[in-house]
Amino acid sequence: MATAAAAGAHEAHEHAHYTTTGLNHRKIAMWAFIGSECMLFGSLISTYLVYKGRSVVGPFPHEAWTSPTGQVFKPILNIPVTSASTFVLLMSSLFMVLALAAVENKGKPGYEGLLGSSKFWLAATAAAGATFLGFQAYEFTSFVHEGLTIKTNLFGSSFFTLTGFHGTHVAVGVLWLMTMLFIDMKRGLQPKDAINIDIMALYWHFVDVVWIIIFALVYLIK
Amino acid sequence: MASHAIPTHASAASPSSEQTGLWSWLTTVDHKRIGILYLYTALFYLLVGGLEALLIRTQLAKPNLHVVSAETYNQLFTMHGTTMVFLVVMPLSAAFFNYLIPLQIGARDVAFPRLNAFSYWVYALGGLFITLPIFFGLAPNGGWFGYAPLSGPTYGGGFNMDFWVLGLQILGISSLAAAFNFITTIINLRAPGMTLMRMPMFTWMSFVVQFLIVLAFPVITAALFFLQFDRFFGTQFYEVSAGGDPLLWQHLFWVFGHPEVYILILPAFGLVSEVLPTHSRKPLFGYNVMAYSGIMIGFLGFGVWAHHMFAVGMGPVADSIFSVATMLIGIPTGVKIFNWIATMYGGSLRFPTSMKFAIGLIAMFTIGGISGVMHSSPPSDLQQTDTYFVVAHFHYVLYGGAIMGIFAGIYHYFPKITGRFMSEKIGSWHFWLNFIGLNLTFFPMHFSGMLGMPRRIYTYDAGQGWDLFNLMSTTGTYMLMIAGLVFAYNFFSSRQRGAAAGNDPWGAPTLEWSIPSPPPEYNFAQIPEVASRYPMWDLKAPDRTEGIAHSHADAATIADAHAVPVHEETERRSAKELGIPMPFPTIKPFMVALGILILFSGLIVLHAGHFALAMATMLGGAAFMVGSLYAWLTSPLE
Amino acid sequence: MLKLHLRRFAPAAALAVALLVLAACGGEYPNSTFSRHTELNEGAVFLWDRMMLLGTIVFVIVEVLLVYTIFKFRRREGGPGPRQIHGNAALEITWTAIPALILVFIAVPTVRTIFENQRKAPAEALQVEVIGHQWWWEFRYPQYGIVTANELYLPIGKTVNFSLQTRDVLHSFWVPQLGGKRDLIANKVNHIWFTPSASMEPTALNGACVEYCGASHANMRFRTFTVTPAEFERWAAHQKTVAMGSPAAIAAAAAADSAAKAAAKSPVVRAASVVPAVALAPHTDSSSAPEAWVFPAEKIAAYAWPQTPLPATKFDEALLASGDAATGRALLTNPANLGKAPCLTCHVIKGETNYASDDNAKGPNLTHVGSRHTFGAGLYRLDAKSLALWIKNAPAMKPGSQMPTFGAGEYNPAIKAAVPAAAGLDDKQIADIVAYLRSLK
Amino acid sequence: MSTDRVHADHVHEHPTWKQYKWVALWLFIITVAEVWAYYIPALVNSKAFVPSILLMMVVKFTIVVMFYMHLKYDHHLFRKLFTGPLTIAGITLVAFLFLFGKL
Ligand code: HEA
Ligand code: HEA
Ligand code: HEC
Ligand code: CUA
Ligand SMILES: [Cu+2]
Repeated sequence: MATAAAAGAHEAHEHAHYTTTGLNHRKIAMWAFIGSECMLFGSLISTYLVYKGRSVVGPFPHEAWTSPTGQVFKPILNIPVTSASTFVLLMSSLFMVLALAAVENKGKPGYEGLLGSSKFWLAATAAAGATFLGFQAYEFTSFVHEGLTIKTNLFGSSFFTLTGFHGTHVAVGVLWLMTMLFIDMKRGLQPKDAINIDIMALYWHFVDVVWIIIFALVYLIK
Repeated sequence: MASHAIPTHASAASPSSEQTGLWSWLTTVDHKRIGILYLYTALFYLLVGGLEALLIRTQLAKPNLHVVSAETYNQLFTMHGTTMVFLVVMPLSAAFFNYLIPLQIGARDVAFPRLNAFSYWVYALGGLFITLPIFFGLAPNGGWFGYAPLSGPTYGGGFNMDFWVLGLQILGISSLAAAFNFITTIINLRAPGMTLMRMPMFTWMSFVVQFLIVLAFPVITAALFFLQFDRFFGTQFYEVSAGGDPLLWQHLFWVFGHPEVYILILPAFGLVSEVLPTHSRKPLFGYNVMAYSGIMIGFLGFGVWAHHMFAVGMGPVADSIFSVATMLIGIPTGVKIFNWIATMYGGSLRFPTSMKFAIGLIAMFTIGGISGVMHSSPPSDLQQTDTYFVVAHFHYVLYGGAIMGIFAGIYHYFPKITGRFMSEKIGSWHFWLNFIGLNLTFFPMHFSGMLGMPRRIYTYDAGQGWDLFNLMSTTGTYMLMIAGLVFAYNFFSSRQRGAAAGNDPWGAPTLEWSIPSPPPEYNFAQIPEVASRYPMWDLKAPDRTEGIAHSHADAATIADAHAVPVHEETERRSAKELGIPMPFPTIKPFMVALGILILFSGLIVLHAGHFALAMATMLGGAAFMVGSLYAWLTSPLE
Repeated sequence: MLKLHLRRFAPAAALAVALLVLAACGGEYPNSTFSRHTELNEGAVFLWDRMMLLGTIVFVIVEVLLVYTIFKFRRREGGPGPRQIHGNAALEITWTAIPALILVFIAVPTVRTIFENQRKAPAEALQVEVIGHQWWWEFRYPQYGIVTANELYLPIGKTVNFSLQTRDVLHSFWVPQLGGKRDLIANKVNHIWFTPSASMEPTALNGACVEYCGASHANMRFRTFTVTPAEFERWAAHQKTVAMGSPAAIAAAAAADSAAKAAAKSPVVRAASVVPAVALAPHTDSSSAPEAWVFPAEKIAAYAWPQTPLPATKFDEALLASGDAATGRALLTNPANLGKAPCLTCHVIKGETNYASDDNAKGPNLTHVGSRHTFGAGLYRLDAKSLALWIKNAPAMKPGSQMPTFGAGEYNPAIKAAVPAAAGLDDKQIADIVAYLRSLK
Repeated sequence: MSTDRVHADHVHEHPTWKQYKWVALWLFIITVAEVWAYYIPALVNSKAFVPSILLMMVVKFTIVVMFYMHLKYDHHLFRKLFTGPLTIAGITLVAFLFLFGKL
């Protein structure tokens, strides 16, 4: 699906052509895509919640558990680390809007210097996204060390699938950001390019919004 | 397929050389040619699905027959259902979306022409992926709704269901990509003056369908991912021993599955809503209500899925809610039926084949709808579910509804697509054979079902009181096969020798009839400015549209689009002469689709146990896909 | 154009005719869902009748309007042009409101019936556990300590509460004449209950699995015998003992002790607990032994006798007459023969040394297999020849069957090769086993 | 091809820098509150915990969508394209929780 959405880029020939609403083709398609993603993540989250508490063996998210060998393990979710990564992702959304503003207002007063530079904010957003992915990689590996893999139990299967899908979305977003950054460095993004950043920003914020839900439903609620 | 050349007689300008030949079809981004590709491919699969049905029915002609083995039979009905739903009816609808939507809304193309080609190629390759295994006895065998755990690794360990899981995943990509495309097209490429409430009814119903796809397919995508991970990566989603719940699969599947049945029927409803007014010489009765009822059907369609699960023991509260919600859908659907009849009432009716099929849909769909309502009452449905009564219900709505509607559409639009008429005489034969055959096949199934015959059985015992009904059904199927062959003959011979049709052979009201048949690549030399729902009747039969609101688009919009009042375009000049920029043909969408296919095939290799080869295939496929995608995205459209 | 007229109405006419036929000779339709044998089905039939009536009215109205319109408004040369009407609010409201009203008349009794059917079963109901296996049925009567397969006995006039489970994939339990079906779902226990009406004749009914469950889904059938309560008690009393007249029973007769007798009589024995059945005493003393009552074969109507054709598997039928039950028993029960005849690793025969328990047995309980009328999940008549062919090569008789091939030289699909002559059973041995199985009355 | 039509979506006014930062601050504060709540055992064990987490989640969600995705300022069409599916997804999720006995 990500392919489908990405395929929209450069696809439309709205530049020279009449459109009914005056809106950008790709922006409409992106919103439709986001609507579709609501159902995808809705299904993934539903599954996670339905299976919550139904695993036959540990580890569990919020409960301590005893392995067959008698070892006692603590609940597996690491709230402090995830809070930090949540914070990073939230801030990336701020960087993203600032990048958009910088492109839209390129050359206008108040948009000079580093804080008015779209390159800086694009890079910052991508870096925040990558940091989030780093946190996720850390989380996944430590879970595996504690004995939770995607095969262990229903919790493992639904947790890794849900957060893995989200992580994949972030990764696609980071690639997209870096592509835009690359273009910006090569030829400099102008206000007329803002629509491209706008569309990318929609995607990015949506991925952030999904995390807001996952963080609350998966990590915080016991 | 390559042999399909646009007939040259219809116009002075013959298609330029780059428009023929295999390569031109592989690289085309013209929505009309893509529509034609969809049409041919889906008709081919109709034949395949029909042959599967024929084998099924031959096996069931008499008790205790042994034409095919149990295992083959199970593959046959699974593939029959899967083929008919995903490779026949949806793509036939897509053929019409592609061909008609831009023409009906006065656009030169869809919003994303290359994405459009991509959708087709994903469908074509995905169709092969899921169909070819039948020649090796490896076709999917878990039923078209693939209930876990039978479809999971523990009880369905062979390759069979691999092809199903992956195949549906591939086909989902195609449908979703197309849906985003058409949503954008309909929102954003309507000609000046064409408000939403002036769109032709087919476009309206298609619009609703795109939303159903956008909302329903992600759900099955998730469900299939779980199954796919279970099968290939050892997750436990549907693993019974790990506490997995088979009902999760069922709920997810039917959250998709029920909207899916409206995805199948609404385009047919749309086509019929084009045919009836044309041949009644009267506008569609209750246009607004027709549009809103389509939206209602789509919306309610998301709240009834569990009526497929009345036997699983959901408890009385859930049973009641889903039962009543299901019944509600009868209301907007009934509204459509009555409005169609009212459209004809008082009209001046003509009965070309398309009209016969459209009327046939009204008559037959009603039967299927009523048996649907009978299913919606759980205590009664418990005696019907998983029997031939259900099989009767859904073939009346699918064959008597969707397929009949699509045939109506084919006969109606054949002149537009090819510039020639189909033979009415043979068409009449086709209709009557079809009509009788359909009732002979499916009506007796009501009886065999209520008399206790379960579905999905490859054989049954003598003396159960089912013999006569089964023999009738089988006889009817042979009749349907003959009808199908009559149609095929009509189709191909008319394409070669049919009488020439002009712009507007039927006296129809909408924009697609204002341009030559077949339409030039750019569709409209000048974008028409629309002042009412029935622009062509405004032009040619103004008395028919008197009572309908007319208004004009604002001058700025018209200027934007260089729009001119609706007129018939008879001249045929090339896009270059007219200075209309056309998108370049490109192979890249095909290559991306191919990359996806290779990527998914890697999983089959993985299941076969060749880890290194599997990784190589998947990485290779992914690299090929991403590379082609970047090439596509960085090359200019036109 | 008359032909068009007729054809439109053909379905309606066919429906009417067929319904008449149905009413006239119910006997021809042994699996009809329109019977009124249980309160469960009363409700279903009531709803059906109402929907049939309303549905027919809707159908007739639609089709009459349609046909009338087609004929009335055909295009005529020189006729008046169409009257241009584009809509009518009153009409739209009418044809929204009337169907809505009709649906109220369906919805209200539907909801009422749903809640009625899904009440808790009365506490005194007969409990039956239905356990689905690929592809056969296990029936347990926990109140009696009975475990049996593929043949279900129900007392007339008594409420039966079924609890439904599966050991593998999903199945669905259905006796069309007695009422609606209920699915067997992994990790879930489902329930359905009904009362075969007191006015019902003792009779044999067909049942089937109606959820697709793999290769032999079509072959997962069963028989239900509705019997009088007295007959049921006799059947049950016998079923919970070991088989009468079998070599095992005769051998054990001498060792019978009264303590065991008491155990056998205690009415509530969990099915699982009867596995080490050696503790159970056989009843040889005719005064206290329950009579071996089963549903009489001559009362079973033709439709309930399976007619599945036998496969072409060769068998020396002459041997069947001379099969020796005691030899057959030795083959099954002597641990030395486990390699050749591992029957008791998958089947339980009460009174013998079993290697499986009722809870993990892969195949049907065979304690009283000789007293059954059919086997293989209702697929074959239980006679010597069919049984012999079955033991020789079950997968050839039932696609995918989990019961392996035992006949020497027979092709075994599970290992994709023929059973080696030395490892397999020859026809003589099979004949002996058949004799033993048939003695397990 | 008048440009003001083609770029109609841009004539809508956007939130300003200042607003963006306020929004970020609010998001940060709510997130802190969420995590804080998680560490108050008395709250976690009370009935109010789940609703309060859900409430904070919804507020954050709305803020991001309204301001960062500027749905508040953009064409009404986008709002429909988003809220429609979101509603259906929400209803479906709740229905699932009900059907699987979680509600
Ligand atoms: C094109 C596809 C299509 C359509 C349009 C429908 C339409 C409907 N379907 Fe059907 N259905 C299927 C395809 C379709 N179905 C398939 C494929 C299956 C089986 C899946 C499987 O198991 O493999 C199925 C199964 C199915 C079931 C599950 C049965 C079971 O397995 O036990 C149910 C249960 O409620 C049901 C109900 C309905 C209802 C109420 C409608 C309604 O939308 C019908 C509404 C129409 C009318 C009612 C007629 C016109 C109305 C009037 C003239 C007004 C007056 C009428 C009244 C007041 C009654 N359908
Ligand atoms: C749109 C969907 C659709 C259509 C059109 C059909 C069409 C037919 N179906 Fe089927 N069917 C399903 C969808 C459909 N079906 C589904 C979803 C199932 C459930 C599967 C499952 O349980 O998993 C099913 C199951 C099903 C069963 C039950 C199997 C079982 O439970 O064991 C049976 C049995 O009779 C059957 C029969 C038929 C018959 C005789 C036709 C006939 O109408 C077919 C007639 C058509 C032809 C004979 C082809 C004619 C040829 C042409 C028109 C060629 C034209 C070509 C060119 C111009 C190139 N179908
Ligand atoms: C691997 C397990 C297994 C072994 C070993 C096995 N069986 Fe079976 N048996 C089954 C299964 C499973 C069935 C049910 C098959 C079906 O109906 O699909 C069955 C069914 C039967 C039936 C029919 C019972 C009924 O009421 O339907 C008989 C009789 C039978 N077996 C006899 C034997 C004999 C005799 C042997 C030894 C020679 C034997 N079985 C060995 C698994 C086994
Ligand atoms: Cu068991 Cu079908
Ligand atoms: Cu449905």
